[in-house]
Amino acid sequence: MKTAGALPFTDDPNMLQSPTDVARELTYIAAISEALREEMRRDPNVLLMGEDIAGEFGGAFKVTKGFEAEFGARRVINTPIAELGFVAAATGMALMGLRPVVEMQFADFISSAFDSIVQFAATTHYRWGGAVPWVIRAPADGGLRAGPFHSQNPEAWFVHTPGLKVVAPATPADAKGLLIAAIRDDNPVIYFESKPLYRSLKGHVPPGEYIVPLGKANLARVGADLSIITYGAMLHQALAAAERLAQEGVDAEVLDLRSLKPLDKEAILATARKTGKVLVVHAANKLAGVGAEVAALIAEEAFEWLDAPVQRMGGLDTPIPFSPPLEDAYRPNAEKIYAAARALAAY
Amino acid sequence: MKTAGALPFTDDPNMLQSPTDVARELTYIAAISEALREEMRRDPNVLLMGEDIAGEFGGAFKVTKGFEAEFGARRVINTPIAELGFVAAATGMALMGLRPVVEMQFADFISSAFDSIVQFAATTHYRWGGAVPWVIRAPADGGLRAGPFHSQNPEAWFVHTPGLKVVAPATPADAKGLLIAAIRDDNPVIYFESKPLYRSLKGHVPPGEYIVPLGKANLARVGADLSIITYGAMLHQALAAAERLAQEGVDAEVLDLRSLKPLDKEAILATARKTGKVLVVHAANKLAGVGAEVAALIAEEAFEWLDAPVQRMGGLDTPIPFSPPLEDAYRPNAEKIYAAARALAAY
Amino acid sequence: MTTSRLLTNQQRLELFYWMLLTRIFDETMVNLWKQGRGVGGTFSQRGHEAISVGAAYALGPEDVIAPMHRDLGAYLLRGLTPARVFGNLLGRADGVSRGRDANLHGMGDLRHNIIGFISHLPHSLPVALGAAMSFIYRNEPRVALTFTGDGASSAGLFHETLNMASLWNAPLIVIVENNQYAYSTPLHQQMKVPDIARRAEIYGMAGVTVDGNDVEAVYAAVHAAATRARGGSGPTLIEAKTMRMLGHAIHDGAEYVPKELLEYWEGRDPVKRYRQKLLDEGVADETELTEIAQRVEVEIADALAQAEASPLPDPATVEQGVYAGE
Amino acid sequence: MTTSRLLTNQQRLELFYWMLLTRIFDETMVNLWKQGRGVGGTFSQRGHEAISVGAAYALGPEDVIAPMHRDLGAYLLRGLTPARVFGNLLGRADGVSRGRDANLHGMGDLRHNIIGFISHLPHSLPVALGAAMSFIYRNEPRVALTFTGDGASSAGLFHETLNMASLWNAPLIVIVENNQYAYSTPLHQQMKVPDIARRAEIYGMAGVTVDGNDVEAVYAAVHAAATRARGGSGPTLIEAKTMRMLGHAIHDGAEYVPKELLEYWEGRDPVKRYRQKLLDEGVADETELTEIAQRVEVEIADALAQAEASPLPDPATVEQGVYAGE
Ligand SMILES: Cc1ncc(C[n+]2csc(CCOP(=O)(O)OP(=O)(O)O)c2C)c(N)n1
Ligand SMILES: Cc1ncc(C[n+]2csc(CCOP(=O)(O)OP(=O)(O)O)c2C)c(N)n1
Ligand SMILES: [Mg+2]
Ligand SMILES: [Mg+2]
Repeated sequence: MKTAGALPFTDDPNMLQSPTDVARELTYIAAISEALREEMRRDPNVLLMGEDIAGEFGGAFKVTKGFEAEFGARRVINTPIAELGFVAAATGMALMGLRPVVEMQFADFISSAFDSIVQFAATTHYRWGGAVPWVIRAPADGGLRAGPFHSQNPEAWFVHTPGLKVVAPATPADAKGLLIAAIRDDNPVIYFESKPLYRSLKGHVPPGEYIVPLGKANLARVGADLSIITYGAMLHQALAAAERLAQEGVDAEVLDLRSLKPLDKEAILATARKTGKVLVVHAANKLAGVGAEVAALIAEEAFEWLDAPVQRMGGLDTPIPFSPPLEDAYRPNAEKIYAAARALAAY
Repeated sequence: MKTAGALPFTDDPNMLQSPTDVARELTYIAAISEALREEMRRDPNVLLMGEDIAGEFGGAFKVTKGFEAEFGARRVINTPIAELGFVAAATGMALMGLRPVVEMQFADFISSAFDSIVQFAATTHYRWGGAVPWVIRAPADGGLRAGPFHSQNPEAWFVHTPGLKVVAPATPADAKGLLIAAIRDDNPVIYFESKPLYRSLKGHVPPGEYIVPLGKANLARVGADLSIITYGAMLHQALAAAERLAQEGVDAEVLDLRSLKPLDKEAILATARKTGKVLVVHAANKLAGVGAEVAALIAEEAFEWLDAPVQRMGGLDTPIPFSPPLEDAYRPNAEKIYAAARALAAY
Repeated sequence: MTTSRLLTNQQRLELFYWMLLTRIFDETMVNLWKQGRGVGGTFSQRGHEAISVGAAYALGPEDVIAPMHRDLGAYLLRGLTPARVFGNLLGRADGVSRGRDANLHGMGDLRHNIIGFISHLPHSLPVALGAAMSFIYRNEPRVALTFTGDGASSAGLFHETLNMASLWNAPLIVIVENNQYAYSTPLHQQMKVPDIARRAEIYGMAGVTVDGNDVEAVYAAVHAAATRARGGSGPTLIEAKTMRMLGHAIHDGAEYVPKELLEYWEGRDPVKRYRQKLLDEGVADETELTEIAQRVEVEIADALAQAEASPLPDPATVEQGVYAGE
Repeated sequence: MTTSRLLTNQQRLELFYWMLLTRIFDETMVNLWKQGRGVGGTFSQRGHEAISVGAAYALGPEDVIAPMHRDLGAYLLRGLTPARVFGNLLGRADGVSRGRDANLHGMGDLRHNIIGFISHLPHSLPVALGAAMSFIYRNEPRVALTFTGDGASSAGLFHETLNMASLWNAPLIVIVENNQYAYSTPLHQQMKVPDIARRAEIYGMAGVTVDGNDVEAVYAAVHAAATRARGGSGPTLIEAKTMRMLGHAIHDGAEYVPKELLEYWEGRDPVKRYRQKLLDEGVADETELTEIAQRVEVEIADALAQAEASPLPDPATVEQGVYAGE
């Protein structure tokens, strides 16, 4: 793990195989490709759809480069620009027992497919029992000077929608393990990838079948003085902040949610009750974001244990600005987390 | 006001005109029609768009019955079934200085227009200064045995989206006053109507120009023991619960949010600090709903004043079921609010 | 009216049976609601019998069908019993959606290869396309058929679906039930060119217009389209011209529809017309047809009684079934 | 190539100036990015000069224009100075979007009757339709023009917009820049019938195909469409056939495009071709055209220098401007 101060992200035995395995490091994006490739080899019902994913091109971020050559055009389908239609078509395929993995070119464009996701795919099993085992891969997140339409973190819309599952891996291992779990899950799962981690983050990724169960958070750093609850790219900012806090004698616990729907209520309440001070951080705008649910949950069910108000940090309530000084002002980072956590510790 | 126990909903001088005015009662839906009619008479830039709104038919709920006869087809435009396209067209009209008021046939179909609302209308002013003064009227809410697609309360999606304003009137007077304010606002405003109140709720509505400013909550009932914060149809359930609590000596304060974006932070914190015990209630599903933001806000900024955990009550995390026993189990009501508030008071 | 060489007399009587079953179900349902015994709102399909029945009859049980809110006939023909459908309308525990979804929504059942409907129009189209794509994927000789309205044809998904269906040569049949109105809005307020089948051209796919009140014409068009699709020749857009004979939904008096229009179409009533044709062509005599009608009446009455006697769902189950496999 | 009777020689030189300004801006921008002096990503419009310039030139300043990501020429011609556009690309405080939006997105300015672009395709279409509807509403003889790509024509909004535009007889012009590719996806993976202008028929509106590398042809088509629209004859769909000459965006090497295709279109380069035509027809001589080129070079160099010297936005302003009137 390249991030300063990261402790082992799991004590899962799968992660502690032979010494060569432990040495095997992949980038976050390579871990995604590996999960897709392995699942496609394993299960002939898994197929890919999306804009520009086929051929040697292999998608805007090259996640599926070479896939068409290995799996054929039948299983790697380039779509026209029609997110609503092709996500809905994936729902139809899924109802017939296939397991489509649909790539949004950017998570920002998931709003174009929103209607079919929240109304059709999310409600079908409850209404009449049809299972919709698709995955939407959504390259999300900012910090890359990509402007308001290539930087979004739209997870809150989907966490609020009954019938969906939502995950947001923060490490290469989780990127692989959660994607495999998502593909095998019988429900529609939205899988938010963090673009800033794609090639900047390397870490150990277990070879072969490696599953991180949906709905389980990961205690990324054990600490006693306060808890930072976060997910996605902000995990690494939180860990860096924790490292700096440690130098000042403040021992922060860091919980990586990994799954946003279902939330790991138990892990959230456990860390809140343990430290009594919580800072919830995400890159998405704070207002009515996922952090509001986490904070409200803690306020509701860990009230007696709290030694300070639950704090939240997120993006501002503005579209995501393009220009570097504006985007930096918009977006949480290690520095801001450090400052907020320090104040919280001193509360 | 027909609801048991409702105190005067405002101390605004506009509401206390001549005795005949005070006697003037309108249904919630008539108040909406009146606001539209008066604004159309006042401002030639105000126009209406939507499915089936024209002619003698006047829309699925007849809100605009007779409008085409008075204002002409130019200002009362029947649209094809193309929510995404016609909402976006309203954005174009608004950019040219018109003030379109767009009717969704049901709030549930706003997801079909979602993409243009959250990406185009919401971001335009921030990005390049274009003002988008439209209003979307969205007949929302359930309890009417209308099933998962004619009962939704999708406000949380929009409250999370920067650049929008969101209101949800609970009384005939507010229905009028907030709609006029929304039409005159220079920004995109989503106006959630509560269908169950349409014809069941009557109340005083000031004649003529009556504006309820966006962003201001209303203290619907003054109390000392605990606060119920709510909006829309649930206000009346909360007031009924408060009445019953009063009989048992529990004095509940009831805050009607009215505006969901911007939230009236001051009023929320004031009641939370005053009573120290808060129950947040809405008909929309609880998980990551607007109530999460309200609860998180209180947990963050009124922590020192809290005598009990902030409680939330909302719909279940399921699509809204059709069958009466299921819908009743899904949906908050006075009985459930009463029980939760009683437990909270006893905390 | 076409005279079919595709159909045996036995089959033609079956078509009549299904149309009549649909009609009587519908009339019974409308009465139920008028008597205040309904739950929520519901849609009549009166006038649409030939389309839903003719189309569904032309498919095999292995084919997938995604009907809309006027396709009662297709649901029944594909295996949803009248009791289960009444149960759905009345929110009963053994209704098709177990009380989850309203009226003719949510009546999916993959044992019968039926994909349930959602309100949002025309969302069944691309989902049916996906089903059709799964047949290509698995190299199965099945087709998917879906229905939509003239009104819904203005929505973007209509275009997205037809474009991809043609591009991918999907074994998909899309039937547009052009019934002159979308709720209160007549065709000329929806589109300039009301011949919806013509749109097929620009996608490079087959497009056909049929008399939507002629069950054998509908059958023949769907049969041909299905044969073509199974042969690898791709999708077909079928426009069936008809008329919505009652209001949009039961609460709607439809005062906006000119009387003469209804009178014209009443003269083309698909059920009466087919009955007469069967008599004229000697397929059956009055006695036989009356017998079918009696059988249908009993079936529907029994189904309604069964549904009304069946329990409402247990509120304790309200959170069950949101997720598969849990 | 058409020889225009619509245009004076002076106007033809202006067209040339705007095309060259666009080309040189574009080349300068591409170099800037290759040198690592850019911010974020950006799009080249190389090959699209005739479309954006020819179309924008055919309108009056009162007409509304909603360009897309390859319409640099239209933005410039309609009054955004090269310095403001460079400022936008570089995230400067005095860029068109004040550092809010990236590359050619968000470059709206109602003082110039320009509606800014969002990424989501093809969302400018219905918004431009709304602008056109406002002209009907106020009985103004203005038109709205918008651009979209071949790729974006597969999205539902394309259909919704054209249907409503024709139905409502809106003074709207939609130009499809059919440049053979949507990102890496060639036309034949997007649609079966690549003649997009043909779609106009099914909406009952005018449809025209033009050579998108012939600025006067584009001008003439838009001029005719605008005249028709102002006369109350409704919308026009114009398909301009062209070729995207560089990658989708600057990071994209476009290895997926066959060399021969690029060579073919290089021979039809809109700027070089028009230059030659002006010479051939004696509109100007080498000296005059070289003078224009020198003027353009200076203008662009000055603009870039100005933009690079201008300040980035103050982070304290980040929350300003989300809402109008506040
Ligand atoms: C996206 C969407 N918008 C609005 C509605 C409300 N609505 C239900 S049916 C209907 C009219 C449908 O007309 P058409 O497609 O012609 O079918 P018909 O009812 O005439 O059979 C409308 C507007 C809807 N269901 N979906
Ligand atoms: C709804 C949506 N989906 C995906 C994208 C990502 N994207 C940006 S440009 C582009 C290709 C556009 O092709 P075309 O419309 O032909 O325009 P061109 O770039 O060729 O000029 C894609 C897929 C987008 N902008 N919007
Ligand atoms: Mg219809
Ligand atoms: Mg293109």
